[in-house]
Amino acid sequence: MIETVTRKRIEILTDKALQKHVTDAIDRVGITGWTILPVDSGKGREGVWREESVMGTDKVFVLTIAAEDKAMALAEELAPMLTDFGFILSMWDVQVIRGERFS
Amino acid sequence: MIETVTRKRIEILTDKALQKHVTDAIDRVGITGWTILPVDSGKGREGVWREESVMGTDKVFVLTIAAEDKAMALAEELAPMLTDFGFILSMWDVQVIRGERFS
Amino acid sequence: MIETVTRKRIEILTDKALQKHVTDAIDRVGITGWTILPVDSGKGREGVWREESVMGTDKVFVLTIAAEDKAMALAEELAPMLTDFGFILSMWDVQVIRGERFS
Amino acid sequence: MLETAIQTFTSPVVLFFVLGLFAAFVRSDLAIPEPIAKAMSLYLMAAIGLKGGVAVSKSGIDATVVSALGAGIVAGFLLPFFAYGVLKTFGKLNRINSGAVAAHYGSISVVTFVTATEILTGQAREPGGYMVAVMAAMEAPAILSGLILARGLGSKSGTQSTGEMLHEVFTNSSIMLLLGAFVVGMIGGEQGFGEVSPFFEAGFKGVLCIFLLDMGLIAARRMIDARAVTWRLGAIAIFLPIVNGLVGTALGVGIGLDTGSSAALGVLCASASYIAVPAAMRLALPEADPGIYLTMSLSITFPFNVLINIGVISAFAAMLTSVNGGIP
Amino acid sequence: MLETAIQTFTSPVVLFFVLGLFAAFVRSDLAIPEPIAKAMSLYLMAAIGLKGGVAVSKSGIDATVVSALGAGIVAGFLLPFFAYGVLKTFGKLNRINSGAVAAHYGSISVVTFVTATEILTGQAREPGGYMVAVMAAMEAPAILSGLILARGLGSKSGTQSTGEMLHEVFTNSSIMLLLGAFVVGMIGGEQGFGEVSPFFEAGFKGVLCIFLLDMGLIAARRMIDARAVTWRLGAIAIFLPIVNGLVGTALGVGIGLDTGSSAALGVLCASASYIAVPAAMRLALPEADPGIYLTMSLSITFPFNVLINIGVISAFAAMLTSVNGGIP
Amino acid sequence: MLETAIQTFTSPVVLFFVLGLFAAFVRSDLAIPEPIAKAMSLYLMAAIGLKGGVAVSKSGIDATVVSALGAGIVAGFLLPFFAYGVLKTFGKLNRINSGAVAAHYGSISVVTFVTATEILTGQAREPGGYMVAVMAAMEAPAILSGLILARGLGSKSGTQSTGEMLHEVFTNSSIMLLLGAFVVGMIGGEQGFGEVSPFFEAGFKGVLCIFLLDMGLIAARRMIDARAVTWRLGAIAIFLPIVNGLVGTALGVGIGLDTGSSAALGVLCASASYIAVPAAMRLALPEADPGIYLTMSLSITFPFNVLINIGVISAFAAMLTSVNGGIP
Ligand SMILES: Nc1ncnc2c1ncn2[C@@H]1O[C@H](COP(=O)(O)O)[C@@H](O)[C@H]1O
Ligand SMILES: Nc1ncnc2c1ncn2[C@@H]1O[C@H](COP(=O)(O)O)[C@@H](O)[C@H]1O
Ligand SMILES: Nc1ncnc2c1ncn2[C@@H]1O[C@H](COP(=O)(O)O)[C@@H](O)[C@H]1O
Ligand code: NA
Ligand code: NA
Ligand code: NA
Repeated sequence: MIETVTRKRIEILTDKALQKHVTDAIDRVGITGWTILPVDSGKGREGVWREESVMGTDKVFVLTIAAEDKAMALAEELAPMLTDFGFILSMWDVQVIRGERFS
Repeated sequence: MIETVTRKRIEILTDKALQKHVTDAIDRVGITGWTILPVDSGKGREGVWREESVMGTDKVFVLTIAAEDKAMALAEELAPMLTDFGFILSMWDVQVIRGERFS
Repeated sequence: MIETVTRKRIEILTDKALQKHVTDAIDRVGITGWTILPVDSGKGREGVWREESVMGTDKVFVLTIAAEDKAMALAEELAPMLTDFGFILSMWDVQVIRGERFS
Repeated sequence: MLETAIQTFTSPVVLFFVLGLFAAFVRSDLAIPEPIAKAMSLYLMAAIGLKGGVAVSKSGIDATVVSALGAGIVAGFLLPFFAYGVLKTFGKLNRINSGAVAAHYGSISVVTFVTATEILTGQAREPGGYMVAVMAAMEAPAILSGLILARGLGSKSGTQSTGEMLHEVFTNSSIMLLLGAFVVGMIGGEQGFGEVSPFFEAGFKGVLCIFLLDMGLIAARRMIDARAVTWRLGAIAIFLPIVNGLVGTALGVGIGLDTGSSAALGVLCASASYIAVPAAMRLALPEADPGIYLTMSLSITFPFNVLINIGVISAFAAMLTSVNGGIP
Repeated sequence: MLETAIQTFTSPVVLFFVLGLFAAFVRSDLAIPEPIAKAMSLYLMAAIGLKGGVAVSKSGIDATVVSALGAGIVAGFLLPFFAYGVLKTFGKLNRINSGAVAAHYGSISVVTFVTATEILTGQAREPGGYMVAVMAAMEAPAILSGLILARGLGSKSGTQSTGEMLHEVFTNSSIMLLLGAFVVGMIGGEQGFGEVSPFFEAGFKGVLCIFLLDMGLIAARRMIDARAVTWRLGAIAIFLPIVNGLVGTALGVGIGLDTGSSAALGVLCASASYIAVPAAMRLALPEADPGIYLTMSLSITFPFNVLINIGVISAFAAMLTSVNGGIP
Repeated sequence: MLETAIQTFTSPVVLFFVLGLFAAFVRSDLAIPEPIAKAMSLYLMAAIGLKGGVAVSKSGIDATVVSALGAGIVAGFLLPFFAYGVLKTFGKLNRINSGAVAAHYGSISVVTFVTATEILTGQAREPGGYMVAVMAAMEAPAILSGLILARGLGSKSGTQSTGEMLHEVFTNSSIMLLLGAFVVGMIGGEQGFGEVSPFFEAGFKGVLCIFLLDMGLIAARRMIDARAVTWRLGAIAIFLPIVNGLVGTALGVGIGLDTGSSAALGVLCASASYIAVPAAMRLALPEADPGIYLTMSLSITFPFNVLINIGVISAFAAMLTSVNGGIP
């Protein structure tokens, strides 16, 4: 049977305008890749947002898979922005194939 | 090291036209936020769908993070719609930072 | 309380042009459904990609929920493509309602 | 008849539709991005709404307009009963599915109407501007009939109360934009329209070409994937538009509409909704199978209407009005 | 005055805006797909940039242009100080929010400007082409004032250094395209523009209609969800555009601009940014509440300007210039 | 020569391309939404297909057309062999990458062709309508050559059989729409085209401006991120379009094409694909590095052709035909 290894998957919901700050942090802690997914709309403490791309206040999902230590380092790195800008970060264990790509 | 707490992450695949029913249910059980992601196409028992936004029969992903009890309450709340409309609901444990936001 | 069962959730990041190869593999191993999510951009060993839909080199997320054995069969089936084309595959356990739909 | 067919098949609008069908059948990956397709459909709604409103601002609302509106509403309400009978007996569908499909055939397809308008105008039989209002009025009644047929009178449908459902129907994006633009056209009139006509008029036919290309792709792809549709249902999807088309045209001539407007009423009756009604049925009759109603209306009836039936209806309208010694 | 109001309310551009407001208030699901809305805003930027550039390529840059630019920059820089005072005292906002909101009212709204240009042109008071350059120049200064007011001089703001922030402001997509197209227009001139005018000129008003439809939807939906905005803030969102509009118009007449250009300067002062400044504030003042500044500028001031204030400013400009015995 | 350069650099189409390059280099966040970019590329395909088809419907298919088609196919097939040699020796690429890059340079870039057509038409050297068919015919042959070079004859490539790959090439969305619209244009002819020309003709240049703006952004951003491209490869990405351009132009003059069509054939040979071929290579030669072939064709050759080489080729074609005493 095919071999899998366990990695952390981290997803961060952030302002599109701040996307580069997040991916820079990912690069900084030495994670080798990330993927951006589009987001439509949402609701949080600050109410509903939607259709905000005209106003440049829309959001994206940043997703990255990494070894546990790097994942924790990333969480640490992003913690201040989470507080300032109301990002959402969640992470969990996943099995991946060819784990060496996500060291 | 930064402190994380465990929450449930729930993802519901639903018709765009029924999105409001789902988010209303989320509000009703007292979960404070949700996020909508776009979906391209899919296949299920009813065959393939795609490019249906012109016909208003397209789908979206609703994603919400909450404490376990509220998550279960939401599943309970949505169960009848799952059966009627063929929604997909899956949930799993995630670690989050600033857990008080997802009570 | 509502009853949930455990299934595997598998997410595959693939070239849009190869999407059909992946969904064919899903069909082949007998999984009954899948859903495609759009992706914006990303970074990996081959550098940053973005705005590539004009060039036909953009990517998508394929997501499918299945019983563990079928999930492993799918991973096995996709392994060669993972190596050739640099797909990303991750999977984890989720709870679902009406588990018979994801056998 | 033959001449009509040739005119139909050399019109770029129809040719692009055929191209879409062809591309899907040879499994090309050609696809119009979804937001663009959606935008084109909004554009078409706004443009025909505006044009209709400007036309009515000039002609005013007279007895013809009122009787056309009345005829359309009555036809929209009654046609599903006939369709239901055929679907239940010959088509062997259950009650829910029969009601759902019947609602589609009583309601209208905007794109079929627009394509017909183009073809009729090319034959010097342009329908009156008020037919846009008739079209809007015909969107909803069939939904009510379909629900009554599927569920019986007064029953609660799906997750929605009837009030919610009516709200949904009258505020759905197509109707909103169509009627809204109609009112804008009525208020702004010829002069206001002049300012925006390069966008809404000059571009219209080109956008319609690309939109029909997309509809061709979607219709054919759905056809290829279709499983739920039997040969009986396929036959009904050809039979209903013929019958409804003839009935509608005769009705139009009967109440004294000109040739083009009668043909347009025929086309409205012949066409089957694949935008507003599927969305409504999905909510109100979730047990009904979209694989049936979408495939029938979109993949069979729609191409049949565009490629053949519009020409037939136009010829029939011409025949009837000339027999009538009536308005050309 | 009344005539102006009627002209305003029979213009399709304004009617589509009202349709958008209406559709949102009756909770229609009408929505313009986001990529289309974004594309329309880029199109409008490119089109007005080009047009302004071509105009300046003909007229050249003279003393009037330079003084209009100077007046715009000074007004953009100073207006926030007045706004800040009102917001802090009467509005009861804290320092951060007062600064953030003030920045919005000192900066400009491109769509308000474009709508005003359409309305003014309809009244034979077309503003000079150089007003596009003035508009571009007024985008940034208020951001600086707002930050100084919110944070004091020299403080580091948010996650960004001042250098980063200035870079952000000057390279943000709207400014880039507006100024870029302006330069393209200047280089290409009348002849180059001729080739592309069917796209950028003939289509302009129609695109503006659909864009305002969308802005109406967005403004009204935000209004419906609004919670953070008190009646005091609502009143300020009406009061500031009136005052700023009169000040700006008087300033324009004072430095010798023609009626249309004076009114345009008034509209620029009266308008509140809801594109460039919110994005900048989100980064530079993350503690400020977007619920306040977006609702005020987008859901109150913007509709007020489009529906009422542009007409008032135009009339005021006409009055002042005729008193002045000046240019019509 | 100089005059040509000035003409090139005051054309709005080219100026918008330069604006895109500039905006990316100053790291502006300017971006055209992806669905819009995709839609514009489909629009351009449909428009040039239609136009070519209408032109051929008038002129008919004569010996010139046939020999131009033949010349294009032969050139498309043979040019990769020369390119391969240069890439493998001077460029130091391995066999797979050399074959993949060679395929790009043998195939064509639609946007380069369209831009050239605009520039040539501005110089009163409009290419014949049949050159669109030549362009379509030149898309695929180089893919075959590239695969033969990379893998040897008869080998199975990537995950696909050769049959699958040919199907992919002939049904890919660009080719489908280009050829489909060509056929629509041939059937519909002048008259059918008249109806849709406001959309497909009047808007063409404006859409091309915005599309080139986007291509400028994409090309420059890829250049900024580029890592895999050495100075040797950079030099080849300039050298190949010069040589191929001269060869193609001479070939055109040799088989008796007019100046504009000869130049167009030169541009087709000079241009490198960055749409159809990258997609095909990704599937057929997954080991080849997209960082190399996309950066070379899109970020170096494409701007070089648009900004400089088209002008050179046009002048060269004019020279050759005047020497030849031939058709202007
Ligand atoms: N519990 C939650 N689950 C999922 N998404 C959330 C949740 N809370 C907030 N969000 C998302 O995060 C965005 C910002 O949240 P906030 O800062 O609380 O307004 C919201 O607009 C949602 O898109
Ligand atoms: N096993 C599955 N994994 C992921 N998505 C699924 C699965 N089954 C169904 N879906 C999605 O749910 C939609 C509706 O499913 P159904 O009601 O079975 O037709 C499909 O079109 C897919 O997008
Ligand atoms: N560690 C990672 N986490 C998330 N996405 C990744 C990761 N590595 C690669 N990717 C995605 O996979 C794509 C291809 O990766 P690669 O083949 O390494 O260039 C990238 O462009 C990213 O979108
Ligand atoms: Na009907
Ligand atoms: Na202002
Ligand atoms: Na070439």
